[in-house]
Amino acid sequence: MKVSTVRSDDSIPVIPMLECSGITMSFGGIPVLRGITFTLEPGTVTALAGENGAGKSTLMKIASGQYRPDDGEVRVRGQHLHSGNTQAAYSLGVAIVPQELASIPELMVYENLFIGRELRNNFGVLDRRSMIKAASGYLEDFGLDTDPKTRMGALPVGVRQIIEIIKATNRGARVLLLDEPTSAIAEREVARLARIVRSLRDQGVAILFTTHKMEEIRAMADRVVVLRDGKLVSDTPLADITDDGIVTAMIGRELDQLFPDRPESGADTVLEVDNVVIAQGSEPISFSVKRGEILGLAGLVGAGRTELIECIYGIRKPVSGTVRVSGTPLKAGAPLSSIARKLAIVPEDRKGAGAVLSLSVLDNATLPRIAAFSKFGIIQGRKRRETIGAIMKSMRLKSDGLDQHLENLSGGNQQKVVFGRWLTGQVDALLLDEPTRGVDVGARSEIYRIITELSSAGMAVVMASSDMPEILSLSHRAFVMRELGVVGELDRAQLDCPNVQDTIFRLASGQSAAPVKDTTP
Amino acid sequence: MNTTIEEIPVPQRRDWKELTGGFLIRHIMVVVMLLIVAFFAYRSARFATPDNLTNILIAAAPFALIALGQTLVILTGGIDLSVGSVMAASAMAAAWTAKNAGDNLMLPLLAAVVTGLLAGSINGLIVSRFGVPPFITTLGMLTLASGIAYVIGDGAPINGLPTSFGSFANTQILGLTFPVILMIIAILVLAFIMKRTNYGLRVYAIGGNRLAAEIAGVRSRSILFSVYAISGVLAGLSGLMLASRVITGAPNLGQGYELDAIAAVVIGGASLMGGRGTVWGTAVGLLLIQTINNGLDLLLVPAYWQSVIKGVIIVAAVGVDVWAARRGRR
Amino acid sequence: MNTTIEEIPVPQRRDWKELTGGFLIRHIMVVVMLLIVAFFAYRSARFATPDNLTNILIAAAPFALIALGQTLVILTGGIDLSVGSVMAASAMAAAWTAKNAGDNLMLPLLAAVVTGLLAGSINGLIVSRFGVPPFITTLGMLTLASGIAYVIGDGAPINGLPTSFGSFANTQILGLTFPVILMIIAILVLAFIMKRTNYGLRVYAIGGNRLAAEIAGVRSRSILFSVYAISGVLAGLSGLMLASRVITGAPNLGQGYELDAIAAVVIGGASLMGGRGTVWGTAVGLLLIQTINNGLDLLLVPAYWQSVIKGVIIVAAVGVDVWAARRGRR
Amino acid sequence: GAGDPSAGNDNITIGVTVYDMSSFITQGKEGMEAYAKANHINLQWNSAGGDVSTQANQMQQYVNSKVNAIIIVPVQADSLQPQVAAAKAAGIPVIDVNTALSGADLTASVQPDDVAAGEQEATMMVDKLGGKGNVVVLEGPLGSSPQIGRGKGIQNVLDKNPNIKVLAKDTANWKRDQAVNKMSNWISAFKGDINGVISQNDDMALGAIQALREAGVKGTPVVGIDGIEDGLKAVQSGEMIGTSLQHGTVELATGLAVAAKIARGESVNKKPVYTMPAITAANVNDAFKNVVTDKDAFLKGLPALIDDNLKSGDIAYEGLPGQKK
Ligand SMILES: Nc1ncnc2c1ncn2[C@@H]1O[C@H](COP(=O)(O)OP(=O)(O)OP(=O)(O)O)[C@@H](O)[C@H]1O
Ligand SMILES: Nc1ncnc2c1ncn2[C@@H]1O[C@H](COP(=O)(O)OP(=O)(O)OP(=O)(O)O)[C@@H](O)[C@H]1O
Ligand SMILES: [Mg+2]
Ligand SMILES: [Mg+2]
Repeated sequence: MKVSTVRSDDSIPVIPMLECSGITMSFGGIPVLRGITFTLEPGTVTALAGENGAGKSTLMKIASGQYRPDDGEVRVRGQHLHSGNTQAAYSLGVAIVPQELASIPELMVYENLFIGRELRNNFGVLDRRSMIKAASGYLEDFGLDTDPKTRMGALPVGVRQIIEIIKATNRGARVLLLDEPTSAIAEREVARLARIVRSLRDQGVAILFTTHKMEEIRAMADRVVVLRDGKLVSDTPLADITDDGIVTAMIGRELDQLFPDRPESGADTVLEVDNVVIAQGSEPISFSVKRGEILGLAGLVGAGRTELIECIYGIRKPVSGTVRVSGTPLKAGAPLSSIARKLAIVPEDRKGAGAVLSLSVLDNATLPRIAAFSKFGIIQGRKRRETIGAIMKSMRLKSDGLDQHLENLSGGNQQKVVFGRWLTGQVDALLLDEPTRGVDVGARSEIYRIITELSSAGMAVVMASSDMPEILSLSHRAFVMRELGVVGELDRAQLDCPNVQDTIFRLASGQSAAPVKDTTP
Repeated sequence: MNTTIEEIPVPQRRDWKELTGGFLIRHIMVVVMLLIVAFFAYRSARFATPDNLTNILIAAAPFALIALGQTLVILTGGIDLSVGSVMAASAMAAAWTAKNAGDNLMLPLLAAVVTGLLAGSINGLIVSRFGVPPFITTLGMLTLASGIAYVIGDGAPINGLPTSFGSFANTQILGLTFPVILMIIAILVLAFIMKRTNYGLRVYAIGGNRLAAEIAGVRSRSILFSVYAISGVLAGLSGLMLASRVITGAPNLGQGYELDAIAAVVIGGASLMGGRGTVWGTAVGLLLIQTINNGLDLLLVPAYWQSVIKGVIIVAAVGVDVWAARRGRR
Repeated sequence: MNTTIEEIPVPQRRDWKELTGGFLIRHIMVVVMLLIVAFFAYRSARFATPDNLTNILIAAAPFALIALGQTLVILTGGIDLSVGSVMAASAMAAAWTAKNAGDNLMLPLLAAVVTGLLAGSINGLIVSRFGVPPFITTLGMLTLASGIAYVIGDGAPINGLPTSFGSFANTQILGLTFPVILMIIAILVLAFIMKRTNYGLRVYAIGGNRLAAEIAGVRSRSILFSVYAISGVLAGLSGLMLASRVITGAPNLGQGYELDAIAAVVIGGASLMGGRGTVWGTAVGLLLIQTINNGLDLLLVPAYWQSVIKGVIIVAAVGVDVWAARRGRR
Repeated sequence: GAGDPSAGNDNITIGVTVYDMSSFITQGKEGMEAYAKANHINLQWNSAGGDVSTQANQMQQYVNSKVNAIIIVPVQADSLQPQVAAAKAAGIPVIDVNTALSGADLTASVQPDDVAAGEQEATMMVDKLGGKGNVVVLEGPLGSSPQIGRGKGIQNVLDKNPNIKVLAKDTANWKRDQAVNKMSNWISAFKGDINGVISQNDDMALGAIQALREAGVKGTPVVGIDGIEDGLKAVQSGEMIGTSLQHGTVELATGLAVAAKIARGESVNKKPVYTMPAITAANVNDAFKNVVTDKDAFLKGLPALIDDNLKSGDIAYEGLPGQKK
């Protein structure tokens, strides 16, 4: 183990970077963490695994001083962390990338990167030029050509997440907490993150990260800590545990199969996209999706998948073109009419566009089809409780009941609500944008099961995803997007090809017009 | 009811102490209110008499109407600073009509409601269509409506109104004056609407996250428009009640009421960011403020000391509420 | 207000024509301001005279100080409703001291600054430590400070001040009176601080996302505290200037100034959600308001018609700004 | 009027509700307290903070607590009819003081003659200008009863003097800081054309003086009304040509005296009028003594003065040169 910055002569034991002992925490009387004890040694990478709602984020918030635990103590490099004090944690060298991104939308990218440790010139005045220069360097290291003087809020979530990672990793932190750092970014960036994590580890930083993806745990961690229902159920070196072993520890049972079998797609066309031009100067897009068909959309960050989905649903007005559902054209910019045409959407930005966090599970789930639960504008309480209760149960929602506010739900469970609220009525075409972002394996297999069930019941699905296995395993057909246009189409046979990932990547990055058609086995 | 969902962590045994403590903490503002009532009752024999309680209700009524409208506006994440001036403009419009229409009572009523509706609709239109921030829109309306109030009276109050003009506010039904009854009805109706109807849910949704609500099919513009219109109409009625109670049309009537109305809503637990708050909370908030006003008057506390005390109580009450909310969360 | 569907950005290329149009559009408030100036200059020959411009500056000065403090507070996502009352309390404290301290000028100055600082610090403490919403905290302080102002004068204005008390506001330096100089210095210093120091950047950061700032090691509590304290001190100075100009201590001085100050900040392009706005914007906003006040007076528009016109102009100006911001974004 | 029939010097309770706290009211309160102490009166005091409906609440409270009489200094000239009726129904006399409560059926009224005061100040100005010149007029809050009364008085005089031209007229809400800005702007608008300033109160007059000083304009005559400390000083220094003394101490104490006598069933003039004495350089020093320097002594003699005045009929008498008993 590399412990470059800590004295490691034999007489003095290595001081752990972070020690959590007996951390107990409950919200409104309901325990979320029950006596968690573990330590992070310098120069190690630990994965924190667990189902949605297992308490991972809560634990990280405690370790970074955001929450005060009911019981237990956090020590950073041997020093007691005064809980409930983020500044104390920061000055002890703890940095965190929270799950709900902590970017400052009104500030520019470089200001975000340097906030709290601004560069100043000899007169104590901000040295913006140096900050911009340094920021460009950081961004380049990550392969981003974003101008550091862009307003943070104008960037897509994926880019923002990368910038958050850059921010946290460039502060000389000794303890780095990454709460689902990869939920919004694609594989290329994940690989870069892995590289950076390794180099920080080599400098003696202790890193704790959460993810719902087994490959990432394998790629980055030395050790894995598993939480289940607020208890620490496993703490082992990665080498001593198998993927299945981790999953079993997480969900307390064995997971049979992540991706269900794909049903056959039907014959009649449901959704037609006719010459839709997303923005001035971009290529028109046309395609149609049949009943029971799942169309995957792949691409790098900023390729325009989100825009396309928004144009179809009517959140965004395309420059030109029409969208038809079962032959009837949709009115652009009017989600209500899309809903009436039995269109449904699960947006990419859960917090910003998907959920109303201040409302309860019940209310969120009622919102899109409220008319179905009311008479003369008055909500029929019992009917709605029963319907939504059943749906949430089928989605295995983990909550304190239907009246719990969404903001108190773990991220993955929020996603289930945003998904499940459409199941209260018939849906002809379902638009999914990163449908399993932040969702644990157990729930993910649920969501996959629901997607395939719904499609086999005749629903057309368009699914944008940065999760390659998701695209490859679920779709009947996939498009690769780049610069707001479709640059390639892969049919099922091509998706089964062993080098398909490479093909998609090359299409998406515009490296070459690789011959797609002749890869048929 | 079938609310049980698999895997709900069964709440740990709660003992009685915790339960009652939890209840008190969750309704801390009611507790604060009761403490204040107890204090006044102890200090002044006059306080806890039926007459005086009626007084509190009568004083609360015009104020309640605007605080209720304000609640809806604040739930959408907006604010309506214009209510005080709209009261004045409506009162002047009603008074002008009463003066010129003689004993016909429908016309002044109509004049007040239409004035309020007009002002509210303009607010609503500007906020929902043109996206001007509510603070500025209604600050503009505050200035404008107050100007209009003077314009109606040509710079002066409208005097010499027929006594019949007093019947809006001074008619008694079942021992309660009409404004008090209107207040009770308004509270009940709005509480029902906000809790049990589509409309109510949509208002909360817009305030919580407008984009998400729109994507879920809420027509945010119409809803936004409507809350300002409702606030305007209620301000119109409130202005009429106030003017009728004292049978005069004063262009400076209701001045500064907006801040007290907003305070009532926030004391009642609403968030100025929108999405959070209840009609009942507002009712408690406004009774709290009116009780303090009344009690301090009864104790003959000089006006300026009243200000000092009121300022401290408002902050302290909300402070206690914030503290309780934090405690309650864990 | 939070995002709506219409505000979802559309990716687009920009050409040169758009860029120059973009400049005007980005500074639309300056354009509005110039149009208003042109209108008044056209209608009244007296408007564009040096004397009258000095008038505008003198009237703007006390108002500028509180609008500047308000800018900082609003940048953090807060609001300071108490500035008007704090002005009054500070003015009364200064007047009381001047009356009792004779010709010593340091003592009244100290009294005003300390009163402002105290009030601001209490606001800051309650907001930053106890997490009471700024609206309520400063509404409480509004009520309290206004009470205190009356308490100091025992319910009445303080008359009979020594003439020397007038020297704060009436001393001329380089042909400008002291408040005007103070205003210019305050604008320059604060613009520098907000743009060029890490304190400024951190104020923006807290307003943009407090949690994010805290995680990055920003001491959000101290900074929050400081903006209210600064706002308080500036209100104290402003109150002193106002009282000194007319050599009297009036407990209702500055009443309602808070709304005009907030309007100036918002007209200047700041968002009440925090994180967005500039000192220069505020300067433009307050000159806009003062120019309107002055111009309408010159045209002898009666006070109540002034209200009507001012209300419309404020909303229209911000409406144009919102429209320009939307256009500029796409 | 009705009242407690048990006459004599038994303790009685009188409820007072005033529109707001101002220097006038504060002065008046001292006078009332002095009179109350000398006459076994228990004073209950509330201020409405400028809000009619608060004043209605306070009226209601006094009725509920069955005081022996109610004195009201109204927020709004024509208002509170139902509340006065309620008091009457409960047998409680209501007396309006300082500002008129027209329209209501009152037991008694102690009012200043605002029209006469307006005429008085306008006459001072006309005389000073020799019947010819341009003036500006600073008014109180539009629609307040002093604003209406004084405005009417000013207008009466100006109507008779067609060579006096009103260049501008607007409200500065009784406030010095508003008046200074308004006046500055008027000076800008009319440059050297303003020959005189008629202000409906002293505070605004003092604001105007400041604006004139800032503009470097000298010798423009200014008149006011009220005789507050700074106003009297300005008369002493010649910055104001004159004012009219509305001595709160005297006026409000007289109101209390009338209320007490009615409550005790004694006979008293129920509509005495307070005619403000003109204050000019000639008598300003004496006025200054009563109002400021010798205030304590004046308060000591006040109860006797009030009772004397009520008998003689001139309730504004306080022994100034030019006043006759
Ligand atoms: N502020 C809060 N109030 C009440 N309950 C909360 C709050 N925050 C979290 N919880 C609850 O605590 C539990 C743990 O949440 P946490 O966010 O730590 O889960 P997680 O392991 O990070 O899940 P995910 O993988 O979905 O991010 C959840 O059941 C959640 O509902
Ligand atoms: N690095 C970047 N810097 C600046 N703007 C970017 C950057 N990357 C993307 N964008 C902008 O964001 C827009 C769309 O991003 P968006 O995230 O919606 O696309 P996407 O294909 O859905 O990608 P993903 O879903 O993987 O985030 C693009 O049109 C582009 O203008
Ligand atoms: Mg989490
Ligand atoms: Mg996307």
